[in-house]
Amino acid sequence: MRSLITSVLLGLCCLFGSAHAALDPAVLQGFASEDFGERLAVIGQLGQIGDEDARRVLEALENDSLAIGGGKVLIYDGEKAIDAASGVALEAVPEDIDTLTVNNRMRTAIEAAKAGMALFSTDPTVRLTAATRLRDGVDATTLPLLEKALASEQDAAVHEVLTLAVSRGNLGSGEAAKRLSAAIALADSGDPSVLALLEPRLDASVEPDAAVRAAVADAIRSIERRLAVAGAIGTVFTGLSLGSILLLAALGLAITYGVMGVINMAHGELLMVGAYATYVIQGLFQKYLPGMVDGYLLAAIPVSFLVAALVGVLMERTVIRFLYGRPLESLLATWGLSLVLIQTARTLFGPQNVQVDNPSWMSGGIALLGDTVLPWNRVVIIGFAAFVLVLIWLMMQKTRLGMFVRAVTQNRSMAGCVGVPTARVDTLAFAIGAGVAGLGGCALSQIANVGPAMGQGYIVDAFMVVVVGGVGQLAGAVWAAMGLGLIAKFLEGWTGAVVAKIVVLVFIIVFIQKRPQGLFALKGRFVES
Amino acid sequence: MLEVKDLNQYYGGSHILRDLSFEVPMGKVTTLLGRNGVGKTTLLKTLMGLVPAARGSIHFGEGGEVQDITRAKSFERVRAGIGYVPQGREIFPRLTVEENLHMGLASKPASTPMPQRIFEMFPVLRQMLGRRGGDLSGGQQQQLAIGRALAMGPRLLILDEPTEGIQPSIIKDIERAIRALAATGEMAILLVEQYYDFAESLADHYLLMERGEIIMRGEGKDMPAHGVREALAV
Amino acid sequence: MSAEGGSAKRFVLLGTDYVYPRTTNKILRAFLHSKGVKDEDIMEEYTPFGHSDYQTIIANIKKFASAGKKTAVVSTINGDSNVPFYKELGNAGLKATDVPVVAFSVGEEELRGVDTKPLLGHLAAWNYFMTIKNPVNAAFIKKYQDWAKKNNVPNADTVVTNDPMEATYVGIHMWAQAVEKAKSTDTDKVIAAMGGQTFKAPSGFTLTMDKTNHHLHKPVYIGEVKADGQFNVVWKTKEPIRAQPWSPFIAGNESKQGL
Amino acid sequence: MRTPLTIRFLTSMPRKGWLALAIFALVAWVGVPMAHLMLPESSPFSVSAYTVTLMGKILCYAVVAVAMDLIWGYAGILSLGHGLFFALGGYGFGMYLMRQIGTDGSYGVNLPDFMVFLDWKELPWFWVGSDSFLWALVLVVAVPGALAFIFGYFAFRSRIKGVYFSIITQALTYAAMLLFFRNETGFGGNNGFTDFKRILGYDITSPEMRLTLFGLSAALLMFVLLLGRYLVTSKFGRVLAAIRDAESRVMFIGYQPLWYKLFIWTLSAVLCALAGALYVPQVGIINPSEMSAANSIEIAIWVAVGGRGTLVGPVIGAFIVNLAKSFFTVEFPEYWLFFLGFLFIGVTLFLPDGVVGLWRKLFARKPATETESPPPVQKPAAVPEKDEHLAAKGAAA
Amino acid sequence: MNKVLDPQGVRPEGLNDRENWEGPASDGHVFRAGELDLSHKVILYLDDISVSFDGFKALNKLNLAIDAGELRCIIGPNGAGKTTMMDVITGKTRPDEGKCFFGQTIDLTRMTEPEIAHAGIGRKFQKPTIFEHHTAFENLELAMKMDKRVWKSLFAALSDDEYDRVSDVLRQIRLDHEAERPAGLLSHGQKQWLEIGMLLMQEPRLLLLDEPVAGMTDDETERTAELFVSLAGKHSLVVVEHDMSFVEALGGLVTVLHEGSVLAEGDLATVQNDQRVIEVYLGR
Repeated sequence: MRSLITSVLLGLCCLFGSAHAALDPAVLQGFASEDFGERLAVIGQLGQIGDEDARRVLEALENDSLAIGGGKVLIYDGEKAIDAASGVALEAVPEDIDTLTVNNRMRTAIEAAKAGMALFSTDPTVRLTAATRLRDGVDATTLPLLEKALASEQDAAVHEVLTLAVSRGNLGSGEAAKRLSAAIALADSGDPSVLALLEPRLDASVEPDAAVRAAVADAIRSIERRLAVAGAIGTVFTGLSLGSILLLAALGLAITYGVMGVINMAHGELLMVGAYATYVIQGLFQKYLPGMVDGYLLAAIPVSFLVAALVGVLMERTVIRFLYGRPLESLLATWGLSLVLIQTARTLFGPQNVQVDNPSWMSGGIALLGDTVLPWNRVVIIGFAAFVLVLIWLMMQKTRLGMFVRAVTQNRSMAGCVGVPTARVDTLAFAIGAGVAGLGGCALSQIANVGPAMGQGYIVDAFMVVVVGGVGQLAGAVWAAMGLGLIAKFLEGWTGAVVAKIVVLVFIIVFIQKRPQGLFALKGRFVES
Repeated sequence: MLEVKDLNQYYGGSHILRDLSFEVPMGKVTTLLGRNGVGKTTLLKTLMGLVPAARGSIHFGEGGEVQDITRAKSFERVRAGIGYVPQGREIFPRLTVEENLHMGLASKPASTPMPQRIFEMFPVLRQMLGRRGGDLSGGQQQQLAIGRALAMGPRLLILDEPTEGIQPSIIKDIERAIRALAATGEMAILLVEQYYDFAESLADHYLLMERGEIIMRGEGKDMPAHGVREALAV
Repeated sequence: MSAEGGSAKRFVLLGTDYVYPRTTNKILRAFLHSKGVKDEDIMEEYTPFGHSDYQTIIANIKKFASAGKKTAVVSTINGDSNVPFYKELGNAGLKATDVPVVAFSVGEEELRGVDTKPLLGHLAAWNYFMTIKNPVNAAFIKKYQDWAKKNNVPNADTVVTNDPMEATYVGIHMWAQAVEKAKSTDTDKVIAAMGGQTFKAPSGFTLTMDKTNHHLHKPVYIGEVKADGQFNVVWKTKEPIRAQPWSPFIAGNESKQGL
Repeated sequence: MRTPLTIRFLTSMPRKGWLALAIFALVAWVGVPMAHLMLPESSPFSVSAYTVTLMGKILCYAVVAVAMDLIWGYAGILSLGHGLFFALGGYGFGMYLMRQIGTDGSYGVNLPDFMVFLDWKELPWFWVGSDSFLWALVLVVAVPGALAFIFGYFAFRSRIKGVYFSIITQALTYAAMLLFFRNETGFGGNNGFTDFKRILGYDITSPEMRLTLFGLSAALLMFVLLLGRYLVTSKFGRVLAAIRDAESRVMFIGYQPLWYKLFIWTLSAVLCALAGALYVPQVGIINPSEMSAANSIEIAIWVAVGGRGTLVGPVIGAFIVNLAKSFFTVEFPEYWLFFLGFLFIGVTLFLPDGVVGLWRKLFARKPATETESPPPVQKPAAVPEKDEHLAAKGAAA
Repeated sequence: MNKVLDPQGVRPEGLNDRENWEGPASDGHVFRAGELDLSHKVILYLDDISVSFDGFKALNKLNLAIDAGELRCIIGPNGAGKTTMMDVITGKTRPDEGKCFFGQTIDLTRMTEPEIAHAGIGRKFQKPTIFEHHTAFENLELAMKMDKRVWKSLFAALSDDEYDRVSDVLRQIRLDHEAERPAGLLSHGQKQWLEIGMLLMQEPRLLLLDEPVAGMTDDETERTAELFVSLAGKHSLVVVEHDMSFVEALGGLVTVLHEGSVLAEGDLATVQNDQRVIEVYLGR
């Protein structure tokens, strides 16, 4: 494999700057072979040719649109066919057309070929991607190309990547000075694979020069330190991410249970309602606004809130309002509601999970040092959790309805006696809680399964967060969610996921024994009554 | 303004209110006196719709716009114009003083301004606007409770033992406030008390309750003559 | 391990914690040992049913893979957990070209609930794929799609066939043949008639039931995930292979190879 | 009141009750075995193996329901963790059943199959002695009992009650389920125990064994009912009801509610475990899904349907719900969840005292005497008194 | 047996700080829970008790000593800390600081409610708390002084003596005709009496009574006063009450609480003439 890339790049080196020729159809004929080796050779040749025609063919191959038909290699998009060699459209699509299969090995070769070409692109971002791509596979033979690129490189970021790439190559150089400067340069790397290159060089039989050995040791220490920092950041991030998911799952409950005192076992199903609402909106966008599919999620946010809130209103009006003050009964009745909701979802959408896609702007991630990647969907969800939190805070603290809700919570009959329609406020408050759960569901649809029983998986966690945080305390819920998320993730690092979860649950049980009121207990006389 | 007819109420098998009938006229202070446990608070709870009336009727209003509120919900009664200062104040402990006062406007549109009269009456409330209701002293809470009831400009103000557990200086303030409110002539006031001197000094009319019945009634100025103090003292 | 398969030298055996993944990985580990792979190059990890937070595991895989040798993941993750797993995999930037994942229990049906973009190029091993081109399969797919439409199965227009369905289809037909041969539905008689039954299956081969162990001789396909949730067959056996209920790679099974 | 214990026990139940019990015993121990063994299948009175097993299973459920009622109906503590104790009892006896398989498993080794595929060479320490029937019985009682005792001690000592208690029992059960799902835990992971062959050397699938297990289930139910009867009519029962109604008063007159709650809680757990131990050989499998939250909550609905705070109610409820489940899951599987869901809602809204309460209301000649079966605390008020809402929250907080 | 350490796990200073104790240091007395030492005539001693909720000082360095056999009335406006004081004595609330001793040796701040009840302190709540689903007889039976452990309750049967004792108290509180009615159906006044009866069944050394005559008829109030007066001497009583005529009828020492500490103490007349008391309470 490595030798393949090498040959591609060497070819490129020789050809660089020479006049470019049209593609020879004979070169492409290799694709018709059943033998993957021959196909790989063609890719290599195309890389050496390195012109626009070659690039077009490689891209077609990558996109599954290169085909063999009528004895020719064609670019075929399902409707019309273009001769791959000449770029001329065929009048008729041959009958026996068959798309070429690409496997991972070929994909790797294509990428290498393209990266080689891109190393001398005019666009610095393209060069950066190419340099990054080539960095990991560098060896003595690819070195000259990279050195050449490095020499002419102006862009600082690309320069840095190329320096690291060249240094990796130079590590095996015969000149001690080159090795030394390479080792020093590599100290700036955050790539764990560099460690694998450096470590053997600590051995005197491999690395005779003591100065180089010392530099290598320094480099290893520096890289390890950097990796440790990146690893810690990564763990904290995953903890926060899990915490924000717990928080989103629990925030609705923090209102319905925490503020209103309703034991809503159907809370998980309100999450599910929000997730299915997101799914439906996605479907509508795909059908009617295919050009704006990436924006479906923004539209789904208010819709999932409203749909879940509506379901909440129905629940409150038909069942829950008759059970205020009877927590154990409301526990059982809402469990019944949850079963009804699950079966309803099953009837409407089928028992299987449905597909909710991340919009493209939520795919991928921010690459930190080394292996640590902060995936966009997680970053977005952490942000979204903060957004929902602020939303609730504003709703509860800054609106009249929020003030009524708090007043009703503190003294229901007196709220009625100053003119608050308490029954309506109950309904609205429950609707808000349900709507917030819907928002949670919308967020969860982006990282987890959407199916009829999805809510069941969150109910225990949601209650744990609210109870640990302290009933009636939004701030408590935030601390509890983040704390539990971080604890779970740090534990998972050395106990595995299941044991971590069990330990967290046991921890919660013990914690509640110690502090039955949760982290943020309400203190004072009015709690007693 | 308020007309109560043949009101009956039961609680856990015992007859608490027996055929109560009385009126609270506009612009006057009507005091209802009686010892602990004669049913005063139950009466007020029935008037506010916190417990449903077993029998009898409650009418509210003047002239052509008298409405039957016997079955109305609490908030509907407030909307009709009844302000209520309950026994034990019952302010919202975790709401700020300002929010507590705004709760008094719950029956009005959101844009209704806070009447400044409240702060003139009880200047301490203005200083305390940002404090939590629960952190106020008993006397301050009582003033807050009255302020809250006055916020929406009630046509009938019901006060349940506003002097209970309050220091004398504040009692004076409250007395002054009630007198001033009555003097405007825009408001009927029903004052429920056990504290005789306070009741006597304010009463235009008085009602004396015993075992769920009104056993004596008359003009406020006749209270000493009718021996109301003695009836309360036992 | 071959150049074709990506020349993987390190392996992550990732599964849901139940019998099938445990047994599979036990055999796999023994097999890898036989190919000279050391224990330190094998990472075995299990998650509970319904596990949905793969952040830590994927970080661990990346760390494991960054040690310089080409790494592949063999996934026996079951059911619902696959969606979060693949989503996380894609978002963490692990592409099939870097760390290919071979799944043993992800088929066309599972991919219906998944956004396949991040999965392109990952692999699955089955005895049948819907994309296999032959008349028997075309008829099989058509029959199922017609049935789904007629019976108002939710999302009937997008139903897919998969390996377990094909297996059931084959099984029922073989049973019917055996019943005809035995001229009885009596269990013992049908069992006796089962061995040696053959059936032209949608997988493109005529399958035979082994006379001794009553397992089917089946072809093996390896497919790559395509953007439409179907599989591109990238490797297949030349002919059906005999099932071995007792893995030859596990010590102690030597005497059972004839079974 | 001043009568000796035995007499008190006998008079604790009206004559009609003893009669009903005798009839039940006769049917279970004589009627069903004869109908199963002697009558030909064609006879309309024949009882099929399926029916015997189904009834045996529901009898076990009924025991669980009564145990749940002792803690919920009489002490006001709603446990969402009784599925755990039931399952632990089942696992305890299941270990014995696994060992009885001997070398008949698919690997032909004297180790349970799941240990073989995990590459375990010998039994882990906690399996030591599990081949002894008596030790299995000890495990069935001791493990759930000890767990309930320790958990209950800390929970009740911290004065955790009401919904809080329900939620942490649910967390406990959930944690246990996750633990048992793990293969490393050593109880067969997701698959649990199955493929049982025999008990005390006798074939587990024989009609005689089936009837024996059925008869034992009936006996256990009768024992539990009698024990329950004794408890709720004793002074202990009165203290328990007093704790349910006004715990602080009970403390101020010098009772330590902790030990009372702990006693009934542990007893209830042990009874559940016994039911679980009888259940497992009858259905032939035990796996961690028995510990799922849904199972434990379903137990509560059996009690609620029948009528809590009565002893016969839970039995009736267990039969109604489980027969309905058998019917629905066969005839209309897609409607089972709707039925169960609406049952949960309907019973809590319209039948707070369950079927027994309904019966009493419809056919009451005299009002139920309070001492016999104190009604549950939280009766629905005729007027929804929403102030309680706050009080309840305060109590929960 | 089931002793729960106080949350701080710190021994209250009182144990090491005996020289500050009123009267001579009693070296002979070893700390023995459950044994009431009245060698200094003081049955209840509160020393600098402070309790605060969320910044609000419910009790502020409260000092109080009740003699054995004394009948003491506590008055004070709402929020003065009367109920909190009772909570501290009965173990429901732990004081932030201060000492609370029953007799010379029993440290109440380290005991649970049932232990305190066993030590000999009975409490009546402001709102009558009785077991509404039990009969009046059963209410008294449950309250009776006896071994209250689980095992005994399982096999408990009333002896003739015990039966008579319940009957006696039923007569004393005039509920002998209502013995078999569920207590929930009794009138308010009867419930108050039943709760007092339960207290008597406990045979406590010290009775804490929070507004015992609230909601009673005059007749009932009068009889209650008679009962309390008759109990004094044998028992010690602490009565919290607003009804001044009732306080007058009891005739003991009166302590006025205000903002969590003692404002005045003395007989009713002295207290009534105290200027500060008039200011905060009577002269409102």
